[in-house]
Amino acid sequence: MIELPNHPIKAYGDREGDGMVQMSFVLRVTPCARAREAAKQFAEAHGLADPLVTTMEEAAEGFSYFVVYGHSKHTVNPGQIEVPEVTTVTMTRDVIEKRIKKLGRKIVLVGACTGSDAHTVGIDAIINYKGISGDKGLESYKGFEAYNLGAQVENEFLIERARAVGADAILVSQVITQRNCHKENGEALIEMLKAQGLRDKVICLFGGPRVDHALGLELGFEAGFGPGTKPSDVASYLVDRMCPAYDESPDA
Amino acid sequence: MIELPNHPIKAYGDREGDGMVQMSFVLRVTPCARAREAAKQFAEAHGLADPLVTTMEEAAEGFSYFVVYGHSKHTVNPGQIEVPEVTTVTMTRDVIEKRIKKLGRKIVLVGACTGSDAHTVGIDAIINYKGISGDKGLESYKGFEAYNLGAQVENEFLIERARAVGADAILVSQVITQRNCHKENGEALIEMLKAQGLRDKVICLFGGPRVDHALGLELGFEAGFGPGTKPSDVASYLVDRMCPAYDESPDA
Amino acid sequence: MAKGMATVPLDKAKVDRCRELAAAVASDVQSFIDEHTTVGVERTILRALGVDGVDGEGVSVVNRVIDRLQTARVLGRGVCTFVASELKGGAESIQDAAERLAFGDDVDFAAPLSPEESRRILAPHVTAALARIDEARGHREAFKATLPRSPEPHRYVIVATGNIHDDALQSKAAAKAGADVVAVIRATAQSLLDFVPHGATTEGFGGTFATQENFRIIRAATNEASARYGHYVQQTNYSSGLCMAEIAWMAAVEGLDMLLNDAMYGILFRDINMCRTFVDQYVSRRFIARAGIVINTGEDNYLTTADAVEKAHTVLASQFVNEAFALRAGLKNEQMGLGHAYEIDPSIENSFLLEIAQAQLVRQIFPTHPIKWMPPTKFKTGDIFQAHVHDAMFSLVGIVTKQSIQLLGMFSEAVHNPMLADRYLSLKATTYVHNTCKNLGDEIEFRTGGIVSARAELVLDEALTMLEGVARDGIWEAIGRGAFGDIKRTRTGGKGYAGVVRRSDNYVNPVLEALEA
Amino acid sequence: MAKGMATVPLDKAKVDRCRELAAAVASDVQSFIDEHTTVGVERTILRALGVDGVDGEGVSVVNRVIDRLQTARVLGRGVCTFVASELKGGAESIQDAAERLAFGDDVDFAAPLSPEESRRILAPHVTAALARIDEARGHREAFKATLPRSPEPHRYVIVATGNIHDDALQSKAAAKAGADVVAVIRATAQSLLDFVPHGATTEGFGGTFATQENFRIIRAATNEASARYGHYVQQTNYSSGLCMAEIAWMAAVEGLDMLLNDAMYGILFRDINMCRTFVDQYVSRRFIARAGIVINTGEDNYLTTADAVEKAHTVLASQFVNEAFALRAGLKNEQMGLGHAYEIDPSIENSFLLEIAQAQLVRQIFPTHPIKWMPPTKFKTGDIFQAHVHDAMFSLVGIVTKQSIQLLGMFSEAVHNPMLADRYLSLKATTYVHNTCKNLGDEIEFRTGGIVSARAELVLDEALTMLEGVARDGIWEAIGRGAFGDIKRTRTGGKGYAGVVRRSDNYVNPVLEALEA
Ligand code: B12
Ligand code: B12
Ligand SMILES: Cc1ncc(COP(=O)(O)O)c(C=O)c1O
Ligand SMILES: Cc1ncc(COP(=O)(O)O)c(C=O)c1O
Repeated sequence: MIELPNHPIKAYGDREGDGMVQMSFVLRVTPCARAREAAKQFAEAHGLADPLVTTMEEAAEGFSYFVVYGHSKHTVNPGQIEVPEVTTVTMTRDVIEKRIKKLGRKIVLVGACTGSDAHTVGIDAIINYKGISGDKGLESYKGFEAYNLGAQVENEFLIERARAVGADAILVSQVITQRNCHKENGEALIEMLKAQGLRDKVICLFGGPRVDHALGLELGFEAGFGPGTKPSDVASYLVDRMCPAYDESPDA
Repeated sequence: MIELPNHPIKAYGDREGDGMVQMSFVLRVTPCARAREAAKQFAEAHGLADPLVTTMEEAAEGFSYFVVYGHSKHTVNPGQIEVPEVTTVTMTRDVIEKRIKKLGRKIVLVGACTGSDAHTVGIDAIINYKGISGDKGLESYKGFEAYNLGAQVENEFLIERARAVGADAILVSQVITQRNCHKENGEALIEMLKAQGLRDKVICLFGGPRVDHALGLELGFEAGFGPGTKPSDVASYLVDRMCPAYDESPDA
Repeated sequence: MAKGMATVPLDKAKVDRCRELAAAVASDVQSFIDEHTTVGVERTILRALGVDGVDGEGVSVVNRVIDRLQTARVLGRGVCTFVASELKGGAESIQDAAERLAFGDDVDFAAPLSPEESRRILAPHVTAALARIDEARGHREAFKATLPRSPEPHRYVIVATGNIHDDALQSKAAAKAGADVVAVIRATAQSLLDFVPHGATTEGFGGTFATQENFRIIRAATNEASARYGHYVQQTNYSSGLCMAEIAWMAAVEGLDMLLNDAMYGILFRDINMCRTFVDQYVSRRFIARAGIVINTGEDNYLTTADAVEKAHTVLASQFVNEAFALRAGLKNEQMGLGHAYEIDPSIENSFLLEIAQAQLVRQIFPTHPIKWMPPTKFKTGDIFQAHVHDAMFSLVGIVTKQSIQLLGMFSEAVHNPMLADRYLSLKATTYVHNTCKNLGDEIEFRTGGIVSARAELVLDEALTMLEGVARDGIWEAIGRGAFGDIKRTRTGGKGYAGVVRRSDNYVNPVLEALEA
Repeated sequence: MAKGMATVPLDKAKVDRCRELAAAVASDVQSFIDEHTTVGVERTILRALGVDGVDGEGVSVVNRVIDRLQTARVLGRGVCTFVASELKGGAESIQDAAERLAFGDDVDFAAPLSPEESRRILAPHVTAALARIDEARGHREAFKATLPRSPEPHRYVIVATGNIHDDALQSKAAAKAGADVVAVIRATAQSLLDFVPHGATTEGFGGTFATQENFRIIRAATNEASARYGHYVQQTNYSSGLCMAEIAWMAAVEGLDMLLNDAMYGILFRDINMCRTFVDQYVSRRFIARAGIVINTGEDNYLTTADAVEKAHTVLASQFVNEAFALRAGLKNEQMGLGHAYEIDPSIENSFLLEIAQAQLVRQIFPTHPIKWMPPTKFKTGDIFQAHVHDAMFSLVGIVTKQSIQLLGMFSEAVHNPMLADRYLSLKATTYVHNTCKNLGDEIEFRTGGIVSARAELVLDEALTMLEGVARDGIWEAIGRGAFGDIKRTRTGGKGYAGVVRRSDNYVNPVLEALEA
């Protein structure tokens, strides 16, 4: 685990403890000396000492845009923070294939971008052969049998397909997050699986640009994957959960 | 006076009351899930609800740079803010000249960028013939006799010159503000003038990019002028204070 | 295209060949189009004739009518004949006729009128329908003529609060900050709705519903801003999805200037059935043509799913196809805002040169088209500072290669729909880049045999090869194998297929006929 | 200069004429220089011979010595003869000799030694002095050779916390983020101090004091970072102000790579006396030449006080003058980082074209000089987002016109000295622009007769006219009438004039002689 300071720290501008932070915001005021002062007081309300309003411009009639720098009095103690993290160490393709071989069958999975979300690039990157940044997708492994259902897939349909192919895992991608619709979609799937008595039979993975492991857990998934996830990360996670341990000896 | 809302307002993202603000800062943490959470909590400490950490990058070994958006719970009431403002309405060259004529003599002034500050562009813009953005400097008026002493002028020397030329006004520019050296330099001048019994005999104007009227007053000057000041603003201010009122009738 | 600008070498014969191939592709599809109608098309015709309003459950009358005819399996004759029949049967007005068709107990689904008779009965209404469009166009053009035209590239921004009244405010703000075009982005899933919502709306995910009332509200706001800030601000919306034709008509009568409208976008990016889309796009474009609206095609989207270096030629090939379809729907070159985008991975060495090459190539191939230049989106991250610079480089290509319409990049692209300040800063930065580099494109030449020239030649060659394949297999097949945007669709798959109806022999549609005349 | 790059037309005859005129100007001043010394020069010689340390009040021994000689009005003979005399009189070492001169009760100000004898006595010490410089240079170059060279433009950033230990941290951070050059900005008023502070310092307004110990600390940090991140990071400081020669020596022995050093900056921007500056710059450059250090001249500053469009030619004229002075001090072209800047009002239409013209012109006129390209500063406001874009356009000119060294713009320019994040983001954006446009300069040509070409021709013409005036009147006069940066200075005005001393007939300075050999 990466070591983080275990004491309250301030923001770092260019000297330890200077607490420098930058803010920008719009207030419904026309630019003038009082508007500038309002911005200053607004910044102070956030805990910024000696805020410097570096710009005040009329972004629209009756609205001013401000940039402020100030010395934040706030601290945070990173050492005291605990957040769930996926701990599986990503394995090589070779190890992944070998471990699935030990399982004696392919790992079957279905994936989709659900609800009204049409952003497939993320789930495609994980599942499709092409992969992302040179890391080939799950389709490229001999050990995986992967079904990518694409975009705008309803939870019902997703479960139906999962059942039909006998999926070991369901991969859900959610990109649109407005008013937390991604959370609702995700939770609904889990509820539906539970209602159908399927929850224990599949591993559920949640992913998307605003997703992290904590959110995945919160919504009832086994794991959550965020920006920068590689197919090999997901492959390793599944292998780690499903396949017998891998014996390092050459002829294992 | 520009009308500002006279009730507590929140920041405006794209809907009334959404309170959206943007922050950026550096924390002494290596990027990881806990570091991201630390940034989130740090933002929350400032009063941001649901902060979204949109970027976390390793800006240096052991330091992460963050951008955060969040809904600030803070408000400010612009209508309740009072700040001193220079109220002189800027006059035309014609009016300025005519009113000085009424005074019966030229207005004499000395200006300088004082202390170790070498930023003359601002004071030059006000005094020198060339002016700024098409607004010619005080030297360009028949009614002013202006002496620009330039950069790095010691307060003693400035006062000495003011006395020598019988100045009506002293114009001080301060651009460097590190550790408030501008305030110290400004205050010191006023003290020195007082000590020499000269304070009442001259109008003292303070100016610079971090100066406003309030600061000018705070330091004991008659007025403070900030970014965007034009020579005609300064001319008008001096005329307004020193010259008999101007009779609008054509042959006044 | 301005004289004296930097050019890339262009083999005119190859360009001509591409156009020929695209024409063949479009002609093939046109014969399908001419034999079909859709629920969307028929609803549009009803609206054009003057039908409006919703029932007690908030369902549009036009939907009620068409659904009923569809259920009765008589839609293949076209709604017009039924309307005419009701009028003949005593309906007081078109609206009354439609309401009878929607809710009446005694609708005669056998519809005894001949096409000729239907045409005759509807003739004055068809005239009125067209007059309404022409009048809206006239008003718009007259007002526009009173204001100075902004220099190109036109700066195009989106507003998307979900609330039309907030959108109106944002739109005025954008106008003040220099926007030449304001688009109201639609709510996330509207394109999949097989009806157009009604009235002013104040809630929507990721955008605001396209409704006729919303069009009115935002148009009024933009006109107000145009007058106030002294430059004409164009208003834009989306003629796309299952209701593309209806929205085209709404835009036509509400005086919009532009519409996102693409012959294939719905198929590829919304998984809308291709038969449906091809028919709908045709009819939508007939209205668009009449209204003098500029379309914006969606080729930029390809580069969000496919690689922008490898698949650059698919954008060009698709532009030829979109052009061919548009021509068949009566659009003028000056109405074709063909889309393309700055979407190459910014970490690629000399990627800027490839972007310039593509933009310049498109500019030269479509010299009189109001080309639409789209910003980087895919490689934007939450580092808003870096994103702002990324957009600046994009703007630079826009001015150097003299793009006509530039959708402004937003530094918050990877974060949220643009907020007031984001748009303001984007307009400010873009205006700076366009102004500081105003004549840069006239100043430089690209070295023969250089990276830019070679890239332009390669892309054209690849587009030609691709179009040969598409023409050979037909577009249905080509889409089937993922030729565009790496996305595969089947002829009978996708949403809205049930709404496609084969025209019967006595199909009649005097509105469309008039538009086609 | 790389082959095949875009060029502006260049009249070689005019360029040659400019060089001739600048040479005449420099020669005129050189005769003055050769007849004078200064307190700064003599302190430098003492340091070079090995004198170090401060007295109980923290005053440097070298200052004590020189002040004493100056008070005794014997400095015109040069400090060397007095040192030699002390050595002859029993001093155990150079340091001992200096301390006797500084604090001794029985200094013989009559200094009976002949120049020849002084030279003879000091000969081994002079050899050691030069060896020390050569050794530092050797070390630096050897280490540098172990690491890959970064592509040009080199990315140059400043650190300026005031605390050398924080600077070291920032410097490593910059190296990790890709910086090729790190400069430690000096405390605000150091250039006006007639002494160099001693030891490590942790407080300073607007920058960190240039002290020998600070140089050591930061050089070690940068070397560590170079090794760690696998690319050589150059270290820079300021040989400027009243102690320019002493700092040049310190940099030479502490292995710095570059120095801000200009023949006229102190005169114009620090109101340092011109006689003093001319003499000091010459001696400083003799050390710089020997150490293989690259200078950065300060013509960029002109455009902060004068208008960048109207006075562009003054930058070019001054570059010719700086070059002429540098040649006279033994510098090679490869050591002359002539400065210029992107300072045109960004609201001016086509200002980017003017910037390109100037940068390209300078590049072509000084093809083998490591030209230093300075960022916009004057028109930066506190709108950090806009400032970041402004800097991106500046970086673009840097890569297109193949500048050698690029000082990175900072979006916080109008706000504060750069912080960690500011520098990181600037490096990120610059790296993006340089990489995405890597070969753009090789790809384009400027149209004959276009805005860029015409501008380049105009600027050269104006520079030539200006140099004719300067050569006619002499530089003293020219500065007197505000030829450079719109700033007027008089020959005997300004700071440090009292420290200028006419060399007596028996002046002796074997260190300088050795450097000149
Ligand atoms: C490409 C794109 C589109 C394309 C999508 C094409 C397609 N077939 O996917 C098109 C043009 C069609 C599109 C349309 C729209 N989009 Co869009 N789009 C984007 C864009 C530019 C990039 C997204 C992307 O492809 N990222 C690259 C992939 C690789 O990253 P990723 O999704 O994060 O995936 C990685 C990880 O998260 C993870 N992962 C993701 N899913 C999963 C699942 C599992 C199981 C696992 C293990 C891992 C995993 O692994 C992946 C690889 O590392 C973003 C802006 C941006 N730069 O982020 C906007 C964005 C996502 N879009 C947005 C919006 C609003 C829309 C529209 C609604 C706009 C409108 N009103 O018309 C429409 C409608 C779409 C709809 N209904 O879904 C918003 C969303 C705002 C929000 N947070 O809610 C964004 C942020 C843009 C914005 N600022 O407004 N869009
Ligand atoms: C130009 C400039 C220089 C030039 C100055 C040349 C000259 N002769 O003036 C040079 C290159 C020499 C220079 C040097 C330095 N500079 Co400087 N410089 C700037 C720069 C780029 C622009 C300032 C400027 O000219 N603005 C334009 C004028 C017109 O605006 P203004 O001063 O605000 O004036 C207007 C109003 O304020 C008002 N006004 C001003 N004075 C007065 C007076 C009166 C009486 C009235 C009525 C009105 C008035 O009217 C004016 C017209 O509207 C700023 C960055 C920036 N973009 O702001 C940095 C900046 C001011 N410099 C800075 C620094 C640190 C330095 C150095 C110390 C750096 C170093 N360590 O070497 C040196 C040393 C200078 C010294 N000792 O003073 C910092 C100051 C930080 C701070 N707030 O303390 C800045 C902000 C840059 C930065 N980010 O680090 N600099
Ligand atoms: C042609 C076209 N239609 C529509 C859209 C918008 O998507 P939606 O389908 O949500 O309206 C786009 C997006 O860029 C587009 O290019
Ligand atoms: C040649 C030169 N010396 C010095 C400086 C810095 O100023 P100071 O005089 O404070 O060292 C500059 C600033 O750009 C410069 O160009």
